[in-house]
Amino acid sequence: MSCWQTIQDYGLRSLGWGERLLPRDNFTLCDQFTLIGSGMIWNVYFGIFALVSGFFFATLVALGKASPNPWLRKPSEWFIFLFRGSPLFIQFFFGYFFFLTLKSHFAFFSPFTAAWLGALIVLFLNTAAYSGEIFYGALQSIPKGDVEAADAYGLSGWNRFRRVIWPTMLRLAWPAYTNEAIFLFHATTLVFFSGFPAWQQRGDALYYASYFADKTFNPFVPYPILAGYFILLTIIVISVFGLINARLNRHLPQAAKRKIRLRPNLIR
Amino acid sequence: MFEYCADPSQLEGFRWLSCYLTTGKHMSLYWSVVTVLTLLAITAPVALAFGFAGASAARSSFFPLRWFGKAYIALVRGVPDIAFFLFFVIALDQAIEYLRHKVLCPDWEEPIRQGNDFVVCQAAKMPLSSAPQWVHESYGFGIAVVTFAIVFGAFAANVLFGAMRAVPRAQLETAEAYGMSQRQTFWRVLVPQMWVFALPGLSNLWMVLIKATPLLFLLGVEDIVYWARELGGSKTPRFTDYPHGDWRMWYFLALLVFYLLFTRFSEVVLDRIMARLTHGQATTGGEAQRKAA
Amino acid sequence: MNTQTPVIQINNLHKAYGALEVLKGVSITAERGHVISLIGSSGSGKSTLLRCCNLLEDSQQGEVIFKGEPVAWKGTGHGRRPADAKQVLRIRTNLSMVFQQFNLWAHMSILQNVMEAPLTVLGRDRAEVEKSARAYLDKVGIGDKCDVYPAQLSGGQQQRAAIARALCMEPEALLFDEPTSALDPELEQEVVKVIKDLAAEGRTMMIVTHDMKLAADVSDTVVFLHQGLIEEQGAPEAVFGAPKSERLRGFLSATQPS
Amino acid sequence: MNTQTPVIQINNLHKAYGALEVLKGVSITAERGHVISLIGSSGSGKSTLLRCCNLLEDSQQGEVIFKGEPVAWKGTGHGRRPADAKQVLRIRTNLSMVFQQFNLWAHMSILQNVMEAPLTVLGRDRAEVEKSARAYLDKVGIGDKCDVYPAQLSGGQQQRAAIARALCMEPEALLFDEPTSALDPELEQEVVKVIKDLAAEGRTMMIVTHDMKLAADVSDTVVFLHQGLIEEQGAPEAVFGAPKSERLRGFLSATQPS
Amino acid sequence: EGKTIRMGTEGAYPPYNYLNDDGKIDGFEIELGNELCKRAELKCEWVTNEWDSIIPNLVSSNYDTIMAGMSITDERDEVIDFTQDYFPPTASAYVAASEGADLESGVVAAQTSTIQAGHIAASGAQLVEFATPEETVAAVRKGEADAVFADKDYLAPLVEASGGELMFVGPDVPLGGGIGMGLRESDTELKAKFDAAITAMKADGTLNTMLKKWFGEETAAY
Ligand SMILES: Nc1ncnc2c1ncn2[C@@H]1O[C@H](COP(=O)(O)OP(=O)(O)OP(=O)(O)O)[C@@H](O)[C@H]1O
Ligand SMILES: Nc1ncnc2c1ncn2[C@@H]1O[C@H](COP(=O)(O)OP(=O)(O)OP(=O)(O)O)[C@@H](O)[C@H]1O
Ligand SMILES: [Mg+2]
Ligand SMILES: [Mg+2]
Repeated sequence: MSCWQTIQDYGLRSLGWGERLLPRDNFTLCDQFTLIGSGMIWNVYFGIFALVSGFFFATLVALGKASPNPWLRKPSEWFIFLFRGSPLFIQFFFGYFFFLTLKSHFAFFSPFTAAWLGALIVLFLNTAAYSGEIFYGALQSIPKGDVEAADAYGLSGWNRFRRVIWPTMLRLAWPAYTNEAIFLFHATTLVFFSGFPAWQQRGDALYYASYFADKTFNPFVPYPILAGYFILLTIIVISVFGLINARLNRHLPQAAKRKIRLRPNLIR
Repeated sequence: MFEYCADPSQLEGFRWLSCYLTTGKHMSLYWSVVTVLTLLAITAPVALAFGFAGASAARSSFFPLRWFGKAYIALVRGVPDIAFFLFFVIALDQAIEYLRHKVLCPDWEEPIRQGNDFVVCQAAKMPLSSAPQWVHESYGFGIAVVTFAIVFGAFAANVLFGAMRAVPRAQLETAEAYGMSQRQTFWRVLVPQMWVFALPGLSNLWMVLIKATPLLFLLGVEDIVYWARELGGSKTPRFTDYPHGDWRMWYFLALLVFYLLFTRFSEVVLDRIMARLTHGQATTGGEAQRKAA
Repeated sequence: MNTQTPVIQINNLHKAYGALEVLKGVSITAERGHVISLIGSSGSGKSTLLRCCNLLEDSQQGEVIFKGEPVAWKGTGHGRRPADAKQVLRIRTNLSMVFQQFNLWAHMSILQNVMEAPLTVLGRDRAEVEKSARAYLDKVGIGDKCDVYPAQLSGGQQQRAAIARALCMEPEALLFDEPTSALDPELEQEVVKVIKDLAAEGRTMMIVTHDMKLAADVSDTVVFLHQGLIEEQGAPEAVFGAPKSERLRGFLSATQPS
Repeated sequence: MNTQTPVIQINNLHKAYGALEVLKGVSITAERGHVISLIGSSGSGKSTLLRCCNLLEDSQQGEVIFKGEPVAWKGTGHGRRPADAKQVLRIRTNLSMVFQQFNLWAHMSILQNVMEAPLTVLGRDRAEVEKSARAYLDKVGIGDKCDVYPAQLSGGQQQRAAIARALCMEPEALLFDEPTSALDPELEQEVVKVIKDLAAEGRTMMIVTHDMKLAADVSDTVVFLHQGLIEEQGAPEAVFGAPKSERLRGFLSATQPS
Repeated sequence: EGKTIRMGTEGAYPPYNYLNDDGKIDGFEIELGNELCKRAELKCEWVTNEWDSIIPNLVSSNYDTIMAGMSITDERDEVIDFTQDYFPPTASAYVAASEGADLESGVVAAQTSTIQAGHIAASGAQLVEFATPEETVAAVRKGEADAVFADKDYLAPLVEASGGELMFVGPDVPLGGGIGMGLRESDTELKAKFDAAITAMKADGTLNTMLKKWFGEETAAY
């Protein structure tokens, strides 16, 4: 069977398209690359959606935590504390359990026990809490002159936030936030590893990698392939974040900027 | 544990619970808490040191060193910790034994790789197979520390690298203008000022590190989650004196409480450090501190 | 508005940083269209006074009255804060400040810095604001630096950008904290002209300065602050010509050509 | 040292930020114990020139010679950098700078700021350094602010701390970038006195200033910088008394009392 | 020769191997393994290792044998060696919460990447995989799955203890060969020793006694 054929058969296997049965013997490198790659679709899906939705929620939570109003502050603090304070797999466990219970009472919640929605929600809350704390930390290190000038010019509420605080906050938070984004993508491997059930062998990259490791008893092929895919994904994440970072820092003096450009993006 | 525990099936309520919670297996659970805390206590400084070295290397003006630092940060950060743990530990272990083999058994004829097998001479085994169990466990623990430190060191390096860049140019420039050497500027101005920018990122990393301890069992260290899962699973009367249904829920709740308490404790400590660092600084945080005072 | 009502009025203001008492009961009245200069030695509390005026600092005692409307407070002593956020906003919108350290927003270009507040706070039309922003930047002589970031400007250019930013708000009153400290004498003359124009338009100004010539040139009233108290105030001719207090005489003697 | 060798000598220096040419061939010579004032309008490149002097900025062309020892370069044009890091260090150790924006180290108390360089760069004895640091802080009048952080100081106090920091290095030459911009006239007189004392001790100084009186008071040579070129230089009496260039006359006219 | 044989096991698969109340490793294979070592005159020591990496750790010599309820399959035999089986070929079985469970096209739970999971994937039923066997049974209890498909010996005590809530449905399915002890392919000497010991235990009936003790009277024997 040619590799192209394998790709056609298994390229979208993680979504349920293509061959119904996974390869069972004579595993080729092509099999492994294709299936693990197919599993990456789920990692990317979970990562992107949780990241984007989590970003907005994190901003709200960070503002809540920085707010002098206890009605906003307390819930935000507790939210961050709860989700930052517990391991993700416990969150998956309770999340799954919670959705299962809901489902037995309201039919509306049926999709929530499936990974695509249930795990996404857990990941969303998790990343919102972590990013929220990062943003909160950044809020605390904004140069006071910037905020003062905004105050003095009567910038208030939304405008003060959007025009002065937010950009500076993002700029300061960005390196840590990049880390968080990477962690999030890595955390998506936990979804099927210890959390939500995989239906009809539709799993993520780690699911297929461990499938192969289990079948070939050789961890040195599938896991490095998985690692390779993730390094690729991480490099993409880092470069996208790096572009944003460059934009956030575009006001830095020319000299510093030139130095930044000499550094390949992947290290940020 | 207690004398009345001889026949648990006759016990009820508190007495039953007191016997149940003091079985040898539960003792292992409690012991694993110590293991996990020890691991964290050792890993954190080691990872920070790795991070510091990585960040400094990535800033170095010496090309190969810079390249190495950047490759370390980029590659290790790219791999999910689970995937890393699933193959790296075995690889690391084999690498160590391979080196020892080369040194200790120079006149060994048989190949090291025999088909699928990786076989080194007895003297090169790490630890020796005749070593007592605790040596094996400590070795496993040590490997776990190193692996964790390598992984989290890469993230720490990234945070520190970013923090070093966040220090305003003018501050470094001034140091240079006063004739401080690169080295002095680095240690006297850059590093002290960097912490305030690095701390939020490092705190976050610490939180992630705490939450990564459940992966320890992948490294052969039996951690709290391993025991909670083991103890919480339903038990039939055939294999235990304390049969029960699926109690994972309760064990996980206990874990949750443990992690939350530990997090809270960490936060208090980190907040203190942060408060000290922001004291008197021209930032929102410093300003809030002043106004609150 | 009743022209008789002072635009800014400060009564018996007390302000301390922790244990350090900086203002110990200061009262100042600024009528519409008047220019008040604050002079005094370094560390005497001039910047602090300006910052209290637009409520960037909380004060512990005393009144701040803007156009007849006293600031409402809640709490007392070190816990005293403005009670009504809306009121604070309203006051600040009518009161622009040029900071001693300029405080330009580092992440915005100069033009954006100037346009920001008129656009977002006053909600003025973008095209119109841009036109007037460019005009003000031209007026202070940095029209060619519209698109660079603050970090790429020289000290004096930054200061002028900060002035343009304040002017572009076209506020009722302006607070200048050493607006010419980084400017050469030529530009200083420009600023003097601008201030006089503004006063003629009926805008009220409070100016902190170390430059006695500037104070003499532009002000209706000169206030000499010493150790947190007003040591002397009056028309510039009186204050500079015939200083009554010993301390002020000492202070001024330094300005005579040696 | 041969007293005839100038301490700082700059030959035909060219410096551009990207496409913006800031210095277009500037030559200055500062003899030992001499005070040179740089005047010129805002943005004319004065700060840049000072920064080139102690090699904080790379220049594209021309020589910087410190005590007869020319800076060694590698590369050309925009790629030109000092070749010898040791040499750069040696020069900077003998050359202290007061920045226009003060640039106090934010994480250190004032006393630490002042003691830092003598301790780490010169490796002097801690007790002795502390004594002289306190003395310098007293001299500039902020001896009571030893233990606070820069952010808690007024503008003028920060500037004085920056001056104390430069003095405590007891360097051969000093570069002052508008050292009195945030100071009141009294303190300015203090600074004038300090500068004169330093010159009497044989220290060389380059001072950027907008204050013509300061320039006239302290300098041996006044240099008028205009659009990246030296338009005129000479003794203060000559430059201020009988300016030759049209441009300088215009510039100076602004300083006459109106 | 003074060498300690390190015996790898999982410790989470009663009655083959599990941790008893004292937290010590216990079970059929432990008792058997200790007996075998005695007969082969070897010094043995037990090591627990999680299932996923149990074979890779064997081949990289972190322990010397595997006794972890591991069925002898062709795939495994390619990578490691097995002794003769010490447990006859096992059956897998379905357990459901009601008699009428649909095993052909319904939802069947199995543990991730086990032979049972492979079997269901190939059948027409909808496979749903959980990370631990615990969860597969829980899924049936919660109604997430119609049935669970697993090793019969694992399920039997659970069915017994459930008080009628769970029941075996459908026919048993023979999967895999018997269970044997895994060894490195290069370790032929050790393999011979254990093989001999197993043969001896089979011959004198001690193995059968042990099987009956752990798996009940009606279990298959030699
Ligand atoms: N980092 C930079 N990037 C680009 N342009 C710069 C940078 N720094 C300064 N410039 C430009 O170089 C010119 C000279 O600046 P410089 O700071 O030397 O002026 P200056 O003579 O000190 O003025 P001032 O009296 O206002 O401080 C200015 O036009 C300024 O905009
Ligand atoms: N954030 C702060 N915390 C503590 N003390 C402060 C703070 N800001 C200012 N001070 C102190 O308050 C006093 C008055 O400061 P202020 O800035 O009002 O002085 P100023 O009159 O503007 O002086 P200058 O002319 O030097 O700018 C000074 O002694 C200063 O040290
Ligand atoms: Mg001030
Ligand atoms: Mg300048």
